[in-house]
Amino acid sequence: MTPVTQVEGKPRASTGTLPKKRLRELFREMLLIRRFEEKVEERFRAGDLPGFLHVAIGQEAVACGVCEALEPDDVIASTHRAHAHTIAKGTPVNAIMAEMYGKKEGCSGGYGGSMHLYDVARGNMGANAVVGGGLPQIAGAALAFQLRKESRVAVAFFGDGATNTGAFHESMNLAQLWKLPVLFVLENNGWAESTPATQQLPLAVEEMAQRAAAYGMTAMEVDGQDIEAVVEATRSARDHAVSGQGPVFLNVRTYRFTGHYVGDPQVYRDKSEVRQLRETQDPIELLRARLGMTGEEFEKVDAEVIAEVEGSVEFAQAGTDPDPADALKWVYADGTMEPASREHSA
Amino acid sequence: MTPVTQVEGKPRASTGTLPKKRLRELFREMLLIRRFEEKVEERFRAGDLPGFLHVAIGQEAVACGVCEALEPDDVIASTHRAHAHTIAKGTPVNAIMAEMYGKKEGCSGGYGGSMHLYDVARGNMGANAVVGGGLPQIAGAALAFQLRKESRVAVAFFGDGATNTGAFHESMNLAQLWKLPVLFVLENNGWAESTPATQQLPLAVEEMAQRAAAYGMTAMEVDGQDIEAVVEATRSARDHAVSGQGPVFLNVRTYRFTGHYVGDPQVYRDKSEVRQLRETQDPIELLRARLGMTGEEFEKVDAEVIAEVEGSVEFAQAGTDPDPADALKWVYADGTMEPASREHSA
Amino acid sequence: MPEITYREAVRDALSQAMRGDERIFLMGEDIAEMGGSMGVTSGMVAEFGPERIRNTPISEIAIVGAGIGAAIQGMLPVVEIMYEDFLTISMEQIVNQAAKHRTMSGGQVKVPLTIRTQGGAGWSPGAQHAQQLESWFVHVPGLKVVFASTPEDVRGLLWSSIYDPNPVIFFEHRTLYPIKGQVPDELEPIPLGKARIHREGTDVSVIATGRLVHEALQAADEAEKDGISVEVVDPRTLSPLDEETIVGSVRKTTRCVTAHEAVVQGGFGAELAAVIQHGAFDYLDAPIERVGAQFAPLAFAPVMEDFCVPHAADVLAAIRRTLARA
Amino acid sequence: MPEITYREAVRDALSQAMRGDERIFLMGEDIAEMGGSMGVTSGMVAEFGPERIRNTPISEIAIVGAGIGAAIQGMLPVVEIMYEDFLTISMEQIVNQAAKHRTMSGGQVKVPLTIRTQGGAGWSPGAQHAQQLESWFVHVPGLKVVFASTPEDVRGLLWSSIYDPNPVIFFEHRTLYPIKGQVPDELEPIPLGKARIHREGTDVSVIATGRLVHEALQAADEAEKDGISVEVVDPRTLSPLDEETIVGSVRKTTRCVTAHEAVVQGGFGAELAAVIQHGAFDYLDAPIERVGAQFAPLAFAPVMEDFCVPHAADVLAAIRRTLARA
Ligand SMILES: Cc1ncc(C[n+]2csc(CCOP(=O)(O)OP(=O)(O)O)c2C)c(N)n1
Ligand SMILES: Cc1ncc(C[n+]2csc(CCOP(=O)(O)OP(=O)(O)O)c2C)c(N)n1
Ligand SMILES: [Mg+2]
Ligand SMILES: [Mg+2]
Repeated sequence: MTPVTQVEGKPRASTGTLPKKRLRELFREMLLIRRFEEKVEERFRAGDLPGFLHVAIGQEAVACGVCEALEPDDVIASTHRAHAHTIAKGTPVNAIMAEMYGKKEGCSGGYGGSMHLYDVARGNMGANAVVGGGLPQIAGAALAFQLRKESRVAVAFFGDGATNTGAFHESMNLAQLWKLPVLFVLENNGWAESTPATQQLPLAVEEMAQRAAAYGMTAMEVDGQDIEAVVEATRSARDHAVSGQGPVFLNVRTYRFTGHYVGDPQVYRDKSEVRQLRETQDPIELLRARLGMTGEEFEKVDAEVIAEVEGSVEFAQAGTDPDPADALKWVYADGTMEPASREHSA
Repeated sequence: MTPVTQVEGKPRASTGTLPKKRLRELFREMLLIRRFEEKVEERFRAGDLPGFLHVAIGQEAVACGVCEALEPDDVIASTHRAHAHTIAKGTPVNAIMAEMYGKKEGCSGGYGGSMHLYDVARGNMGANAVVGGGLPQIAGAALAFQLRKESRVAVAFFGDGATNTGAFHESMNLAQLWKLPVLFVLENNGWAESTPATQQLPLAVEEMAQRAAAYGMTAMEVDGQDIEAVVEATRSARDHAVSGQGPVFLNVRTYRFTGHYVGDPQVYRDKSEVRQLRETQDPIELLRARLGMTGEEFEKVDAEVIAEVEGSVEFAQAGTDPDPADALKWVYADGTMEPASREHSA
Repeated sequence: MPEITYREAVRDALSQAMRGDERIFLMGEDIAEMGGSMGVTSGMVAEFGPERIRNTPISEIAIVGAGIGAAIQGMLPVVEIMYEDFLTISMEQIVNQAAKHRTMSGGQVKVPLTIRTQGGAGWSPGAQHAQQLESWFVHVPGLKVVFASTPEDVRGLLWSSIYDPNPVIFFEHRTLYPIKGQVPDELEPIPLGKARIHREGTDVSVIATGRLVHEALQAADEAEKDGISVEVVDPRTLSPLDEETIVGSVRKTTRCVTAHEAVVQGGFGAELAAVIQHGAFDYLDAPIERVGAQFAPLAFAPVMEDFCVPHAADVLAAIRRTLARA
Repeated sequence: MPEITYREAVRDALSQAMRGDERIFLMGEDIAEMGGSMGVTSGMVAEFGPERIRNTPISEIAIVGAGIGAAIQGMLPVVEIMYEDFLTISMEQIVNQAAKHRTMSGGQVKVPLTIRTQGGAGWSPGAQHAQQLESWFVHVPGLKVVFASTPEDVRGLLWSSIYDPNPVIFFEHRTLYPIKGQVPDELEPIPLGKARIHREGTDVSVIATGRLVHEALQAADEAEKDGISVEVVDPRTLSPLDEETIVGSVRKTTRCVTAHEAVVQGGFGAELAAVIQHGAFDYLDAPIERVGAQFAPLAFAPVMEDFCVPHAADVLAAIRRTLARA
């Protein structure tokens, strides 16, 4: 184990259990997410993309670190800020970009858009445009796993703003009561849209693990800019949860480098705050420093991911528009859930 | 100050700041509530009373103790188990009994019934048949007081079961964020209908003050069978709240001696549990012992309150049935809230 | 054909389905030892154990939401919301989540969740324990809505709802639990989306749901004494609606009354009237009359409650109004 | 007569009312510095301060509930629910509490609360940010329901809603914020419960709300080219409904189309159709046609969204259908 790393005077918690090779792969993934989201911003501003968008620039290490610690069968529910989670859970950027363009090849077939990225086969139960909306369902997924005695966890991503919802409370409460294998991953960026923590949370950002005390739930403090710390915390949380000890609340401190949505003029915060965050808290830069990457090495990876992202735009642009009447295609499922053997003749 | 009283081996927390005379009045009030509710049970079983009913037998000291510590201008919101709160906040039993009988003379004009006792002039903003339903409104009442700089508090009564609702969470959170003058009075009887604490709360009954930790809210532990303890705790909580220091959460341990509703066969708990509670935890007996009341003294008070209760039945039975079409009388308020001076000529 | 109560019929459907299928489990407040506030699940925890008959905290958001999540993960949950008034708490999960996941995901997800609930007036519950809110859900694409009025229907429809691959809001009516009715020896699933003609007639069609089916049948008996022949149709499934049977009935009788216990304004009768006036315009000899509760929160006092809530006499009066037209 | 946008009209009503009345304050998510997600309250925190323009946590239960409590205690709160899709979270407080307190208390309480919200499609928001749910509230006794379609109306109706002694659900339509229209120099309150005849006509009445008022006017222009005279009526207040004006219009024209953006099934058009077929039965020459969204959660891709949501062309087609009947 390497000692706790100090970066910019801030103690970094990770202990370096990940092999360098894997760390480099994760670096690439984080950079891919960054470039993807930058491209999405660009395409949105250019008027290419319908709807509205939220990017997670600055928060990449949370998505990548958490998903790194999961098994393929584990499931997640994401938020309005969904791109990073979705990429980290394994969905190819082509499918995500195509979704942004509203194409059939999109990961939700063009039905969802940025706030409704799904990839059920890869364990992504869907992003949710209702703050807190996915949490009770994650408890339910975990209940299914528990009832069937499967070694799987269900992971809810959500922001600090979401902790103010009734849905958060009821989900935390139920999960702890029934000792469900859930990880509650708080992406604590200190903002809910334009509203700073001080105007929406009765606790300081640093105290947010106290939210878990109301349920007697195990809580962990995690530095969300340090991907190794995130991986390690998530691993031990996962161990805790699958072993029947109940859910874990991860208070992951992180930072939103951008506006709430793409195009947000951020009248509510100082430009200097963002600048300083970018300089001191960039999870990609922090990992790059830790990996001791040379400029050349970085350029190579960067070129690769940029090409991948460009490719996704081409893929999306070449995608197929749905037929208008496809809008009605999935409103109801046909058939029955009755096992064939038990189907009634009636 | 008298030393902490020991009763039945259980430490009682009160320090005896109430004058004996006032204690005797409170004793009478508690007994009045007890006799009132016993009468209600009897009349309901006899088929006199429509609807369904919940009595607070065993919990009288909470209602009486809290309301004793309030000022007349303070407001409360009550629950489905509303008789005790309503009597303690000053509504005459005649008006309550008439309400049970669905009479015009009832405290809600016959519109509400047992679960919707209102007495707005006396600061009772209404009992609520939706668990948790009154809590956000109490926060709102307190906000009105705060905005107008009035020295008033708003008090929410609720059960342990109610702490599992989203409404509870959002109300606690908002109240603490805005430092609203609210007292959150948890009547912690360890049951939600047939469901014991172990099946509905992730915390032990004794740990319930931790619910407040999620908001950084001041919490107090209160022995709800000891009326003096309740009064003292509420007084200091009220001081805290009106002085701008924010809301207080009172974890008041109490016991439900009866079924959840009148007629509940209580298949879910042992008869012996109830017997033992009645023997050791009766707040009326405990106060009687403390007051050193003689049998004669007791009989006298008892006869008085029984007469008052009997009188209320007579009053109710002699009351006026509403006209059927009165049902439509209060659906909408007429007129405008515009101050006369500002009303538009248009 | 055995005779059982509506309550027993619900329990029988649940129990039979659970015996044969490990994916099915129940969640709700006080459904275990107490058997639910209506006694529907009485005794079931003894047979199926507390893992499958799950008491929950008072958390209507989480009850429905957890049902959705478990359904997406391959279970067939049946959740109970004790009173339909409390569906108001679950609306976000029902409307934004359960109903929409399938479309939003482009067909990746099924949500085979059944939400059982009950409500209704007639026992002085006051305004917060007596609403009839079914029409809201008829307005939500992605949901199916069932409201059964007899033991046979409730058993057969509940089975089909449990096994339907879509979220179903399943309404029971409180005052119907004790009523008795014959049911087939073997549980026969009743397909969703098929109305039931309870009684054939030629002069006027009454399209009624829930408790009002029984009031309508009583009104029909009364009307018969005056030589009026009333057809009584229960849609049973409110969404998707069996327009064919309903419109067909009105084309035949040329007159129509809709009847439910919910308040008239914005109620399911509005949708029925809109569909029927469209589908049977050239046949209608009188305006469609709507029977339902008075437009007021339900008052407690029995005299006022009784005034608000519709009865057979109201259905009969509406029948007479339609027939008074040339 | 100055010309202002619908957005400015909302802000003007709020600001003018707040200037003269300390009882009025606003609560909602991001309404202070950011001016709300639609910019409606932009600049107001500078004028009125953060005590009266209150940013809230994401707590739709508490936002509405606190509004109710403050209203009962003598304030005139105006709360904002950012998207009407999130009203699903507040339903319990709105329906069981705000709407019922007055009756349940036997008239002891007034709840002069205004709940402003907005919604609507046309910008690819996906299924959870575009619903039109007004019809639910029309089904709830004790609530008033307003849906304004022009700057003049939104300003005058919002004023009246704030000062109405009852809870008012006040719907704005997202795509209308930028539209401009003339307003009187002085703010003139518009009484709740009065429909507005936007355009007189003799052949067919279109009863439209929200965005569809504008689509209906466009359709009317088109129809005029073919010599069809269309009357366009906006109820503006959905509950209580101005039946007199609406039924009167249809009695005159003998044909009717209802139009809203919400899905047709269970929508407000159903209530309109039920009322109109009843009140104008002897006058109607064709079945009432309902225009509304397709019955599906709103898909994201613009081509699918466009297919789902009704436009002027749909209104025009419905007009032609009613006229095709003998
Ligand atoms: C129930 C609900 N209320 C309001 C919104 C509007 N909204 C979208 S994102 C957001 C802020 C969320 O803050 P947080 O949970 O901290 O997540 P972050 O945006 O910081 O990632 C709000 C208020 C919503 N989508 N859902
Ligand atoms: C939202 C809601 N869900 C369920 C109910 C049914 N119900 C009434 S009282 C009660 C139990 C309440 O328990 P608690 O809050 O502890 O209060 P207690 O009855 O113990 O005083 C339940 C489940 C309700 N009234 N409201
Ligand atoms: Mg945040
Ligand atoms: Mg309790």
